[in-house]
Amino acid sequence: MARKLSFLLAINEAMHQEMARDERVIILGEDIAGGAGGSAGNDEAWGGALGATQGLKTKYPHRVLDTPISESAFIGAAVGAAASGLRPIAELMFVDFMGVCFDQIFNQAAKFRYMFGGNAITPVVIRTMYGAGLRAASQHSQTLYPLFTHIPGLKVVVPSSPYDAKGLLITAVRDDDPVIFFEHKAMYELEGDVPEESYSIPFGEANIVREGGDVTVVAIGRMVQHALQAAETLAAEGIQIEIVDPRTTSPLDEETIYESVESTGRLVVVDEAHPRCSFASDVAALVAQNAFDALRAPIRMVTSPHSPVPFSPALEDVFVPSPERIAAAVRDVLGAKSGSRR
Amino acid sequence: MARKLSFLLAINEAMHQEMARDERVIILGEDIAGGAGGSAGNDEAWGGALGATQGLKTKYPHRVLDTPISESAFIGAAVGAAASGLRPIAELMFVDFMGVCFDQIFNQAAKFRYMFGGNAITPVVIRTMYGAGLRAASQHSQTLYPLFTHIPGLKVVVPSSPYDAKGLLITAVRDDDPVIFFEHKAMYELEGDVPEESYSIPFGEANIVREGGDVTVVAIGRMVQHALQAAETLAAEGIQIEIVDPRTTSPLDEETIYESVESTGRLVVVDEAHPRCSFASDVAALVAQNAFDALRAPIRMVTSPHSPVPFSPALEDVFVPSPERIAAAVRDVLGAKSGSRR
Amino acid sequence: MTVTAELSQESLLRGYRTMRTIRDFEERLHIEIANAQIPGFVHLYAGEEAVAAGVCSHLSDEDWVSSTHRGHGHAIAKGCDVKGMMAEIYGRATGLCKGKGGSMHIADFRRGMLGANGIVGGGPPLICGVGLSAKVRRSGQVGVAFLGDGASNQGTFLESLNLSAIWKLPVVFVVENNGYGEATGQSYHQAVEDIAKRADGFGLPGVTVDGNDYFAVAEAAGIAIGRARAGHGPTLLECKTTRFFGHFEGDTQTYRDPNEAAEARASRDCLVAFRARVTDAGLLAGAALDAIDVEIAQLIDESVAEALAAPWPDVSELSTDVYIKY
Amino acid sequence: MTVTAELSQESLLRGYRTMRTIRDFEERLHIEIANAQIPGFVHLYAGEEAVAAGVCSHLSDEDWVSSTHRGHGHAIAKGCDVKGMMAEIYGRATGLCKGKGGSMHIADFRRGMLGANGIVGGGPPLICGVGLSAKVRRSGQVGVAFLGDGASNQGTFLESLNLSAIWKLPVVFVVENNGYGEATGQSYHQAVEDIAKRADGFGLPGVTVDGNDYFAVAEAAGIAIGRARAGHGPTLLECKTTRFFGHFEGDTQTYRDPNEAAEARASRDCLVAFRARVTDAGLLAGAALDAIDVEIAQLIDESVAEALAAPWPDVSELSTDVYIKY
Ligand SMILES: Cc1ncc(C[n+]2csc(CCOP(=O)(O)OP(=O)(O)O)c2C)c(N)n1
Ligand SMILES: Cc1ncc(C[n+]2csc(CCOP(=O)(O)OP(=O)(O)O)c2C)c(N)n1
Ligand SMILES: [Mg+2]
Ligand SMILES: [Mg+2]
Repeated sequence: MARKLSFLLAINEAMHQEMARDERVIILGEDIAGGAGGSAGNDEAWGGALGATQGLKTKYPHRVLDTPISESAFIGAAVGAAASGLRPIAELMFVDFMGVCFDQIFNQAAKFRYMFGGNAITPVVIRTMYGAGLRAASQHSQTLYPLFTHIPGLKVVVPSSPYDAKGLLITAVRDDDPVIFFEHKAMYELEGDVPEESYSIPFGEANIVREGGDVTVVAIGRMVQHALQAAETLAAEGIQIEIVDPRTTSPLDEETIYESVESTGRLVVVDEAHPRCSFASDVAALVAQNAFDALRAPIRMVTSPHSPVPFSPALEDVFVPSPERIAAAVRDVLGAKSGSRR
Repeated sequence: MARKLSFLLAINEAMHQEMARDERVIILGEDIAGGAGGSAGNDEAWGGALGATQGLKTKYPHRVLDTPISESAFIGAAVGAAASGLRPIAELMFVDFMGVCFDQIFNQAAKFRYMFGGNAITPVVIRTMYGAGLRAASQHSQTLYPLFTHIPGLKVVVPSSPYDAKGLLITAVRDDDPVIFFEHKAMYELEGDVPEESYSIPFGEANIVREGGDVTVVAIGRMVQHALQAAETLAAEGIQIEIVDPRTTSPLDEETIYESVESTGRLVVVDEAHPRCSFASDVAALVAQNAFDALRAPIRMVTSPHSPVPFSPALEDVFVPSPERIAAAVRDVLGAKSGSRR
Repeated sequence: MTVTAELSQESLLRGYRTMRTIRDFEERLHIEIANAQIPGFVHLYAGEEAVAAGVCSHLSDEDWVSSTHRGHGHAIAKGCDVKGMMAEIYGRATGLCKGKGGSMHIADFRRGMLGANGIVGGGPPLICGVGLSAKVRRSGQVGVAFLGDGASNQGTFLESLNLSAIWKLPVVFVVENNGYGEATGQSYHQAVEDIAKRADGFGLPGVTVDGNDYFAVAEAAGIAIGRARAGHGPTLLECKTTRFFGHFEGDTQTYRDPNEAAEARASRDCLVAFRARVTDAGLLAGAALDAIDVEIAQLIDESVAEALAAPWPDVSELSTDVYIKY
Repeated sequence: MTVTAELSQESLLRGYRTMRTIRDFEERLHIEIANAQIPGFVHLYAGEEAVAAGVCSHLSDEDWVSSTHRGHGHAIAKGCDVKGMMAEIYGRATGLCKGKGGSMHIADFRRGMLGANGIVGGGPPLICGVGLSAKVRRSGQVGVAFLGDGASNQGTFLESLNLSAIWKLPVVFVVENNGYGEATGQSYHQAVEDIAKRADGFGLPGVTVDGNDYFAVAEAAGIAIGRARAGHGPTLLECKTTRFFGHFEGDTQTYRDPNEAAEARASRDCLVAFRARVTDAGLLAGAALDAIDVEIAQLIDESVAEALAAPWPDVSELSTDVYIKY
C-alpha cells in the first residue's frame, strides 16, 4: 500500500466508491456541490466547503443534492429517506451547527428502532467537521462528540488517519444504524497510505497505534497525532507509551483498553473535548471501575479547558492538548506516588 | 422550619418571590399560563403543563408570557432579553425538546461572555423537566444534564429536595450567568420542609445529605432519594454510606467529594443519565485522577442503561437506578478485592 | 366533491369504517383511562376523524405518513392493526412496538406508518425524506405529514415547506387546525387565521377546507396527493376541525368554553354528517353502516380484552432493539 | 424618499461616512488577507453598505442590532470603534473582544451591537428578545436583525416572524438578499423571488427595496423602525444587493459569472450612486465627500498599523470571561 492520500481525499474516495457500489447511497448538504442557481451555470463549483465531496455531483447529478440552510429539514430528510429505502450521507458542515437540528438526530434517528420495537431501519450517515486549529473561533471549532456518544442508538466514529478515515466511512455507509462521522478540519491535509481498493474497518475495534510498556495513552481523532509526537519525545527519554486509538467512541472497545492498562498499570486519556462529561472522563471512569486493580498510579486526563474556543492564535494554540502536555501527563503518572490535586 | 411544601410548590414559590422582588424577572414558555386565545376568555387556565407556574400570570399579567410552539424563537428571545436588560426565566417544558433549540443555549447564551471578551451579561434561567417514571416514553423521559454540563459557560442545577429546589432557583434567578435548572417530573409531589421566607443556596457547594464512614455515594437529583432508601437497607446490615449531593453539576464541588472519598476509601456514583460521557463517569474520572490514593476498591457507577427510555411500566421500572441496585453496588465495593469486569 | 360522484360504495364504506374505528377506539380509551387502566399521557383524536380518513383514503401501504403525539387516528387510517395498537397503549409485549413505544410512538413500517411523534414538528422533515426517497427511486410513492396548528409555528415545519417546494417533493402537509396547541388558542399563537396562507411565501399551493367534512377533505387531499404523485410538488392542506376531548386525558379544559366541544359534537360530528349525506343521496343504506358499527364495537371490545390479558414485556427487552448490531 | 427632502446635511454626511468606512475597511482587509496577515475565515460586506448604513441611520446607541457572519458593516454602522474592530480581526489583546471573538463575533454592548454571529439564523430570536425587553420595560428601544437570503430559510428566522407578530414586538428583520448563500444561488435555495412575501403568512408587513440605494433603504427602514417604535409591531424588510467579493476570503467564485460582481461595481455601487445624487441635487459639495474619503483612508491606515503593533492576548486570558462568577 504505497499510495499516499490526504485525509480529505481518503474521505472523498470512500464516497465515490460507495456511490458506485450502491445506488441507494445519496449525498446531501449545504454546498456539497455548490453553484446551483448561480449565474455561472456551474452546478459543481465547490464540492463541499473544504472540498470533501468533490466530483460527486458531476458523476451522480441526481443523487447529490445541495440543500438550503435548513439543517432541521435536510438532516431530518436524510433520516426519513433512510427509513424509507435510501442510504443517505448527510453533511452537517460544522458539528457546531448541531444545535439547530439535534432533535432529528437524537430523538428521531437514534430512537426509531427502539421506540418502534425493532420495527425500523435507519441507515443514515452524518458527516461533520469538528475541532480547533483553523482560527475559526467559538462557533466553528468545537469537538462535541461526547454529546453524541452519550445518546443510545447512535454510533460515533472519530478517525485519526487517512487510512482509517476511508475504511471507517465505508463501514459507516454499509452500517444499518445511524452513524455520526467526525472529521477534524485541521487534519484534511494530513497524508498517509491509503489503498485504492475499497476496504472497511469494523466499528468497536481499537487500533494499537504504537506499542509500549510504560504507560497506556488512549487518544482519538487528531489527538492520536499529538500522542504520536509526544511518544517520540518520551522515547528519547526512555519512556515507551502504548497508544490506543478506539476509533469509534460508540461502540467502544473497552477490552483493548483494559488489556493495555493491565500491562502498563498507568493511563493517560487525551481528548480534544472540554473536560466535563467528556470522552476522557468516560474512558477514565470505565478503567477506574473495570480495571482498577491494574492501576499503579492516578489516571490523568488531558483535555481542552472548560472554556469556549478562542479566536486569537495566541490563545487557540494553548487551547488544544499539545504533545508537550501529553508528555508531561505521561511523566506525571510515571513519577507520581500519590494523586495530587489538579 | 416546620412548613411542608411539595417540590412543585417550592419552585412555584421561588418564582413568586423573585418576581415580587425584581421587576426585571419575566417568565415565558408554552402554556405556563395557558388559555390565551381560548374560548373561555381565561388567561390562566393551566399555570404550566404540570402546574409549576400557577398564579403568576394572574399576579403579573405583563411579565408572564405564553409562547407559541417555537422553542428556538422563545428560548432565543429569553437569551436576547437577558442580554438587554431583563432577567428572564424561560421554561423548556421537557428537556427532551432541547434538540430544536440547543443552538440558542450552547452557542449563544453560553458563549456571549467569552466570545465578546467579557463585554456581555446574560442572566437567563431555563427551567426544564427531566427524568423517567411517568410512563412518558422515549421522547419525554430523558435526563440529559450531562450534555449541558459539558458546555463551558452554562451553570447546571439539579435539585434533590423541595428545600434545595427553592433555594437554588432563587440563586439561579439572581445569578448573572446562564443557568439550566432541572426539575424531575416524578419528584413534583415530594414533600419537604421549606421556609416561607426567601433564601438562597450557593452554587458549587455540595450537601452531605447523610454521613457515614463506609462508602461515599455521590448522587444527584432524584437519585439522592433512591440513595437515601438504599442507605436504610444498608444501615440495617451495618453499612453506613455517606451521601454527597453536589446539587449543581456545573460548577461542581470537587473538594467535598474528594474529602468524603478520602475518609471512606470507596466510591459509588449514581446517575439517572445514560452511562456514556455521563455525570457518573465525570465524577468517577475526577476521583480516579485527583483522589486516587484514597481509593481502596474500584469505583462503581450506577446509571440507566445505554438504551432509550421504554414506555411499558414493566420496562421503565427496571430502567431507572433503583435503591436495590445502589445497595448492591455499595456491597460490591465493600466486598470487592479486585475490579471485576461488568 | 359532490357526494354522488366518483366515490365507489367500497370506498365510502372504507371511509366510514375508518372513522368509526377511530371514534370507538378513542371513546373507549377515554373510559379505560378514567378507570386508570392505561399508563402515561394519551392524546385523543376523536372529532378529527374525517381528516385522517379522508386523506388516507388516497394512500396505499406503499405510501408513508408521519404523525404526531395525537396519532391513533392516523395509525388506524393508515391500516395499523387495531389490536396491536391497543396492546401497545397498554404497554404489553404484544403491542405493535413490543410495548416500548406507547401511545406517542406507534409505528408500523410495513403499513407506511412512520410513527406517532412526541416532538411537535418532528414529522415534516422526515416526510421530506420520504418524498426524496420516492423521487430518487422513482417509486411513485407519496408522503403525508400530519401536524397541528400549534406545530405550524415550529421551524422544522416551516423549513420543510421550503425544502419540499424547491425539490418539488411528492409530499402533502396536512395541518389539523383544531384551534388549540395544548391550552393556547390559535388566535393567540399566530396572527393569521388561515395557516394555508403560509404556503405562498414558500412557493407551494395552500388550501383550507372544513376538516369535519369527509368529502371536502377527501376531495382536496385527492387533488394534493394526485399533484404529488404526478411530480408537481407539495401542497399545504389545512383542515379546520375540533377535538372533542381535552389536549390529553386529564386536561380540565378550563381554557375553553364547555359548549365549544359540545356544540362541535352536536353539529359538526363527521360521522353523523357522513351518514346523513350518504343515506340522503341514496348511496349507502343505513343498515350497511349499522353493520359496521356493530363490527367495530366488537373489535374494540376484543382489543381491550386481549390487551389486558397480554403479557408484559420481559425485562430482557430493556436493552434490545437499541441497534441493529452494536 | 426624494433626495431633496427630509434628510439633513448632517445625516447625509453621516450616511456617506458610514458607507465609506465600511468600504475602505473591507477593501483593506481583502488586501491584508491576501498578504496572509489575518487569521481565520473572513466574510466581507463590500457592496452591501447601503443596507447597514441606511438602516442604522435611524438607530441610536440604545437600540440593538443582531448581525451575521458578514458583520463588519453592521458593526461599523452601529458605531463600533473601527480600531477596536481591526485589532479584533487581527486577534490582538486590544481588540473589541480582547481577541477572543474575531471577525465572526464582534460585539459591543455599549453600542447596542449584539454581536456578529457564526450561526446562520442565530440573530432573529435574540432580536425578538431585545424587542420583548424593550416592550416590557417600555423603553422605546428598537431591535433590528440583519440576515441573508440563505438565512431566510432557517427555522429560527421563520419562527421569529411569528413570535414578533403575535407579540407586536418593536423589531425589524432586514434581509440582505445578495442572491447567494455561500455558493448556492437564491433561485435554487428558495422557490419565491421576493423573500418579503413570507411576511404575509405570519401577519406582518413585508417590503422589498433596492439595497444598493441608500435613500430607498433609509426610507423604508425609517417607516419600519417608526412603526416599531410606535408600538405597531415588526416589519420584514428585504434589500436586494450584491456582494463584491466572494463568500469568504479565498472563495474562487466559480459559481457566478465573473461579470456579475464587476457589473455591480460598475453600475450599482452605492457610494457612487450616493455621491451622484447628493451632488446633482446640490445637497452636498463633492469636496465635503472628498474630505471624508481622505479622513477614512487615514483611519483605516492607522487601524491596521495599530493592530499590527498591538500585543497578543496573554495566555492567562484563555480561561477568563467564561463566567461572570463560577
Ligand atoms: C418540540 C415540542 N414542544 C412542545 C411539546 C409539548 N406539546 C405536546 S403537544 C403540544 C401542542 C400541540 O398542538 P398542535 O400542534 O395544535 O396539535 P394538537 O395537540 O392540537 O393536535 C405541545 C406544546 C412537544 N411535545 N414538543
Ligand atoms: C446554522 C449554520 N449553517 C450553516 C452555516 C455555514 N454558512 C456560513 S455563511 C453561510 C451562507 C449564508 O448565506 P446568507 O444568509 O445569504 O448570507 P450571506 O453570506 O450571503 O451574507 C453558510 C451556509 C452556518 N454558519 N450556520
Ligand atoms: Mg391544535
Ligand atoms: Mg446571501
